[in-house]
Amino acid sequence: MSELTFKIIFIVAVFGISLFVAMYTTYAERKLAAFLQDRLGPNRAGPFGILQPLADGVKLFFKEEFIPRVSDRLLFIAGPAIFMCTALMTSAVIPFAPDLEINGTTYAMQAADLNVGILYLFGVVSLGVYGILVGGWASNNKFSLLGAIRAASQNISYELAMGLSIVSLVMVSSSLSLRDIVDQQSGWAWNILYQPLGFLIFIVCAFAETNRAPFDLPECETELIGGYHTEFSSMKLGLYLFAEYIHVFISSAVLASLYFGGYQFPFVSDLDPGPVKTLLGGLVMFAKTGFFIFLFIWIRWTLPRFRYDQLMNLGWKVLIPLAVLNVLITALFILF
Amino acid sequence: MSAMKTNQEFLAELPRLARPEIPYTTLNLGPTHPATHGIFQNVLQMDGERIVHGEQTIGYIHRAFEKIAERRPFYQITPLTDRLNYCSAPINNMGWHLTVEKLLGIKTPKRVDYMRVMVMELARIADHIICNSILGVDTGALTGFTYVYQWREFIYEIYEEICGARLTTNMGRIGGFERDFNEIVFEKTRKFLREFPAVWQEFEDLLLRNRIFMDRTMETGAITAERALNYGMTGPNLRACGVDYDLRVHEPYCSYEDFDFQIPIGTTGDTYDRFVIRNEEIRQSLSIVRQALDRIESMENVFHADEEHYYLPPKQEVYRNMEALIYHFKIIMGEIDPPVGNVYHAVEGANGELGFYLVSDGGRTPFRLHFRRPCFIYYQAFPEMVRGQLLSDAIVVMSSLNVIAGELDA
Amino acid sequence: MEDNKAGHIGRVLHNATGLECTVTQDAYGMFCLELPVNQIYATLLALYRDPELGFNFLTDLCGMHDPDLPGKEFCVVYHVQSMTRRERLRIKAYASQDQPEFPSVTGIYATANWMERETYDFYGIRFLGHPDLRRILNMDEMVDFPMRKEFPLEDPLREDKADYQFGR
Amino acid sequence: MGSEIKMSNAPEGLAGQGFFATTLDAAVGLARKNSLWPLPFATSCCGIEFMSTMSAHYDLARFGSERLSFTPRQADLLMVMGTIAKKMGPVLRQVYEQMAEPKWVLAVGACASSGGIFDTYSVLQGIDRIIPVDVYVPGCPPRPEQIIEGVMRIQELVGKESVRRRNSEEYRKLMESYYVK
Amino acid sequence: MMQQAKTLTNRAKLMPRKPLTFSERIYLPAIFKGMGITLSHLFRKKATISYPDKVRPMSKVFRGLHVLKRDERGAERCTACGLCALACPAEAITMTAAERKPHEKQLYREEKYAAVYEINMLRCIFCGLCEEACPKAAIFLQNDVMAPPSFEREDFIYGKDRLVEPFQKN
Repeated sequence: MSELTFKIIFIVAVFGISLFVAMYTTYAERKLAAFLQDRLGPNRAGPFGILQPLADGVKLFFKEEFIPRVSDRLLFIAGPAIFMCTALMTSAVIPFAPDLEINGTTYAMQAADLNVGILYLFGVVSLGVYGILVGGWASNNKFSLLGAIRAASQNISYELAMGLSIVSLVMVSSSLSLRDIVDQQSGWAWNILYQPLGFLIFIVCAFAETNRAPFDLPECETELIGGYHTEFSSMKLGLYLFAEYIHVFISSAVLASLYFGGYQFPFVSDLDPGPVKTLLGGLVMFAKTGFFIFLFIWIRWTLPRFRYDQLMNLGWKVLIPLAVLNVLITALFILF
Repeated sequence: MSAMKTNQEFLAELPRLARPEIPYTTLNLGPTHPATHGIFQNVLQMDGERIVHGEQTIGYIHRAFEKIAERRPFYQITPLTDRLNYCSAPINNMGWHLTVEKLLGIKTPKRVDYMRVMVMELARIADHIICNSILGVDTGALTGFTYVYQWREFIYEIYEEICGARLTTNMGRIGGFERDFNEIVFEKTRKFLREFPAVWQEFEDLLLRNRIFMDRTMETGAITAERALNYGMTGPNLRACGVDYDLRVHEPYCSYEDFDFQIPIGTTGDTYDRFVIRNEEIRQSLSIVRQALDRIESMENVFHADEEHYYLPPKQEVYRNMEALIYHFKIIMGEIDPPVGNVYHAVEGANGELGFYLVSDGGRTPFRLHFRRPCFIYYQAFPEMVRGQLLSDAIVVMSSLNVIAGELDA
Repeated sequence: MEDNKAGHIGRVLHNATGLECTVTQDAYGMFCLELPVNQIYATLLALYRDPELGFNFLTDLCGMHDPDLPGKEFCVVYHVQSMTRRERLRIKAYASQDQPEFPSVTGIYATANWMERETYDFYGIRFLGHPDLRRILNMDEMVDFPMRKEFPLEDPLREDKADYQFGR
Repeated sequence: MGSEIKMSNAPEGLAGQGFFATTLDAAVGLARKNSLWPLPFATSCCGIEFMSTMSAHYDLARFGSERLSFTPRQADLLMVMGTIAKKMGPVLRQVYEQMAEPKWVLAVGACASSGGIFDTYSVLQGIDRIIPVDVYVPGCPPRPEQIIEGVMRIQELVGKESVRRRNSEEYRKLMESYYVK
Repeated sequence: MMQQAKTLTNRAKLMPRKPLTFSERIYLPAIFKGMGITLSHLFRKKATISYPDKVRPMSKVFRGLHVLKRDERGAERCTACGLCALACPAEAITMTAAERKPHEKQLYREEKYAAVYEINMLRCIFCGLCEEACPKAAIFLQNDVMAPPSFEREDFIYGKDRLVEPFQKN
C-alpha cells in the first residue's frame, strides 16, 4: 500500500470517526445530562435510545430549508459550512495512535505530521469563529448578531491565554509538533505534571473556544434564544450543532495529547512498535478523549454561565496574567 | 470597551452617548422569549449589551378575571383564583375564602386555620422552589432545578391527597375544607419535612457560594427600600431591600399569630438578596409547617366552620333531610344572601401582598371584585432596576422578581 | 378609642390640607374616607408626607362602575396603608358618567402608573396628569371599556356553549 | 432501565439476509417521531405542568423531545400551553408561520384548546381559530401523563405522515383556509 | 424612611452578606463541590416513572374523567336537576331533561332524567364542583381515569354514551 493510499484511507477514517464520535457525543450529552438530573434520557429510539442521533440527523435532513428573506443568502449558507469545515480540519494534526509498522513500512497514525502542528491547530480553530460570525451576521437578527459578536470577542480573548499557556508547554517540550510532544510523554511523564497551571488555563480556554458552558454565551438559550443559530433550520442548524460536538471531540483529543500523553500509557509505551501497540495506543487515546468529553458534558450540566463582562474580565485580567506568570515560571525552571 | 465600565460610570456617560444620529438598538425581549416565564414583552433600548431604557408591554394573557368574577357566585370564584398565581394556587384560594369569610362574618375553628396555614406554607415553599430554581436555570445551571423540582412534585402529591388536583387546586371551601386531611397527607408532609431540607441544602451548595453565580446576581437589579415602597413592592422582593413587611406578622390572619417564625430581610435589594431571602423563607415556612402539623394532629377532627347557610351540608344529610337539601340547593345556586359591604383582605402571597377588594351589594355575585396582584404592581419597577445593566442581568432580574403572567395580567 | 383614631387621622388631614375630612371606620376595621375628586391629590399628598401617620404606601387603586348611581357612576377606590401604624385607609371618590376624570397620583406614587392605566383600560376613567395613559391589558385597538357593567362578558364568537341553559 | 419499556417498532419492510428494506416514508416518519423538538409556547398554568413533564418524574426526554428549541425555526412541535388572549393571537400565528415545515401543533389544556373557563371578551376561544391544531389535550391543566399522551398522539401522526404530504394540494388548502402563506 | 421601615416588627432576621473568601474567589472549590454533587446523582436511583408503561399512583380523591353513576339496581341516578350545570364555572355541562315513561322504570331512577347530557371536556377544568353539587350522587369524577387527548375537537363533547358507566349485572 502506497503512502498516499494509506493517507487517503486514514483521512477518510478520521473524518468518519470524528463524525461518529460527534454524533454519539450528542447522545452522550443527552443521556448523561439526564442521568445527572435523575432522569432516564432518550430510550425509545432503539435499545436505550442509541438510535437517537440517527433520528435527529434524518429529521434535520428532511426539514424545510429556510433562508430568511432579509438575510444575506450567500453568507447564510457559508456560515455553517465554514464552521463545519474548520471543525473537521483540526483533526489533521492529531496523532491518534502510535505508528503502525507492517513489513518494514511505517504508517503514521496522523494525517499530517506538521512541524508547526500547534500553530496549525490555532490557525484553524481561530478560523472557526468566522463560521459563527458570518452565520450570525448573515441572519440579520439582533439576537444572532449579539451572539456572533460575543463569540468573536470571546474567542479572540481566550485564544491569547490559550496561546500563552501553550508557549510554556512548548518551552518544556521544545517542539511545535504534536507528535513530538506526545512522544516525549511516554509512560507517566505526562505534561500535566510539569504544567498544572498551564493545563488549567488551557482547559478553561478550551471550554471557551468550544462555546460550551459555562462559556456558552454566543448561544445562551435563556438570553439570546439560540444566539448565532437562531435563524437556522434544517441541516444548517445540524451542521452548527454537529460542528460544536466535533469541536468538543477535537478539543478533548488535543487536551489528551498535549497534557495527558495522548496514546502514551505506562504499559503501552513499553511495547514494541506493531499492530498491538497501535491498537492499544489508539484505545488509550480514545479513553482519554472520552474522559474529557465526559468532563465537558459534566461541567456543562453543573455550572451557571458567566456574564459577558465577567467573561472578558476572567480572560484578560486573570487568565492572561496567569499564563504569562506560567511562562515566567517555566522559563525560570528551564534556566536553572 | 464599554463592558468594563461600572453601571454608574455608564449611566453618568449616557447623556453624552445619547446622540440622535446614533440610535440605540431596540431589542425585543418577548413575548415568547424563553426567559419571560409566561408572557410579557420588554422592549429594551440597548447600547451594545447595555440597557439604556426598557419598556414593558403586558396583557398578553389578559383573561378578564375581574369581569368573570362579577358573573359568578362566590364559591365559583375559587377556581378563578387558582389561576392567578398558579405557582402557589392554594394561597390564592385561601386568601379568597378568608375574604369572603370576613364579609360573611364566619369564624373558623382553630384547626381549620392551622390546616390552612399548613397548606399555604407548603404552597409558599412550592412557589419559592420554582422561583429560585428557575433563577438557576436562567443563569445556565439546569441541574439543580431538576433536583428540587422533584420535591415540588412531592408537594403536588400532598395537594392531590388533600383536594384531588395538582396545580390548580380549587382547594378548600368558604368556611373550611371540603374534607378532612387523610393519613397520607400527614405522612407525606412529615416525610417532606424530614427529607426536603437536605435536598434544598444540596441545591444551595450548587449555587449559593459559587462565584460565577454570585457574580451574576450580586449588584444586579438592586433597588432601594424607598423606591421599592414607592413602587408598591411587597413580599420577598421588598424584604430583600431590608423592609420587614410581612402580612403574616403585620396583620395576622388565619391564626398566624400563633406561630413562631422570623422574617428574613436583606440589605441591598439585589438579585442575590432576593435569592437568599427566598431560601431563608423556605426554611421559615418549613418550621411553620412543622408547628402547624403538630397542632393539627393533636386536635379534634373539625375541618369546617359550622355555618349551615354557607357551608354545604354533608351528602348523606342531603339525601335524607329536606332542610339539608334546601340549603344544598341554595348554596349551589349561590343564594347565600351576603351582607352589603366593602371588604379588603390581604394575605401574604408568595410574591407579596395578595389583596382582594370585594364589594358586595347583597346579590349572589360580587358587585365588584378587584385583585391586588403583587406581580402586576412590582413589575413596573423593572425598567428602573435594569437601567444601565447588561442584557444578561435583565434576564436574571426578571426571573428573580418571579413575575407570574397569570397574576400580572389577571 | 377606635373612633379617636379615625378622628385623629381626619384632624391631621384637616390640619395639613385645610379641607374637611371625615374619616370613619367600617365594620371590618378599615378607615374610610370619601372625598370630592378635586381634593384627592392634596389629601394623598398630605397623607404621604405626614411622618406621624406614615400612610406612604399605596396598596391598591381600582375603579368601580355603578350605573344605578346617577352622577356618581364612576368611583375610584384608593387603599393607602401605614406600615408603621399597621393601619389602612380607604379613600373613595366619585365622578359622573359625563366627566370621568380624576387627578393622577403618579407624581406621588410610582406604582400608581400601571394601576391608573389599568383603571383607564377597564372603565375609561381618565387620569389627568398621567404621563402615559394608554391601555395596558387589552388590545390598543379596543374601543370599549370592558369592565363597565353594560359590556358583555362573553366572547360573541364562541360556538360550543349553549346559552339557553338556566337563563344564561 | 427495565425491558418493559416499549421501544418504537421497526417499520414494516422486507427483511432478508443482511439487509432490511423499507420505504423512505416509513424511515423518515420513524426518525421524525423520535426527534420531535418542541417549542414550548407556555403562557400560563399549563406551562408549569410542562415543567413537570420535562423534569425528573415524567421526563419527556425519553421520547427524544427534551431539546427545547425556543426559536421557531428549529422546532417541530408547537406546544401551546395556556391561555391565548386575543392580544397574543397574532404573536402565536407569527410563531407558527416562522416554523419550518414539517410542523405540528399540540394544544395543551382547556384554555389553549377552547378558552376553557375563560369565556371572555379578551380570550381566544381555542387556538384552532388561527392555526391548525393536530392534537388537543384536555384538562386544566392536564396532568403530565396527559401531556405525554398528547405527545404520543402526535408521534402517531408523525410516524404515519408521508414525506411529501406537505407539498400536497390538500395541505395547501388547509393552510389557505387559515390564511397561512 | 428606611429607618422607620426597619423597625416594623421585632421578628426581622437580617441575612448577612459574607464577602467572598479566597477559596471562593478562585472559583475552583465551589466548582468541584458542584461537580461532586452532580456526579453523586449520576449513580443515584432515577426518579423517572416511565409513563405509558408504569403509571404513577394517583390519590384516591383525584379528580379525573367524569362518569354518570348508576344505582345498585342499574338505573341511572341522574335526575336532570341541573345543579351541576349551574355549579360549573366553565359552563361545560349542558343537558336536556325528559319525563320517564312507565316502561323505562328500570332505566332511570327518578321520574325525570337527562335525555341529553353533554360535557365539553375541552372546557372542563376538572374542579369537582359538579360532583359536589350533585344531590343524587350521580356525577362522579373518577380517580384513575384521565381524559384522553384526541385529534378532533368534536371528540371532546362527551355525551351519555361515553359518560354513563357501563351496565353491570350483579
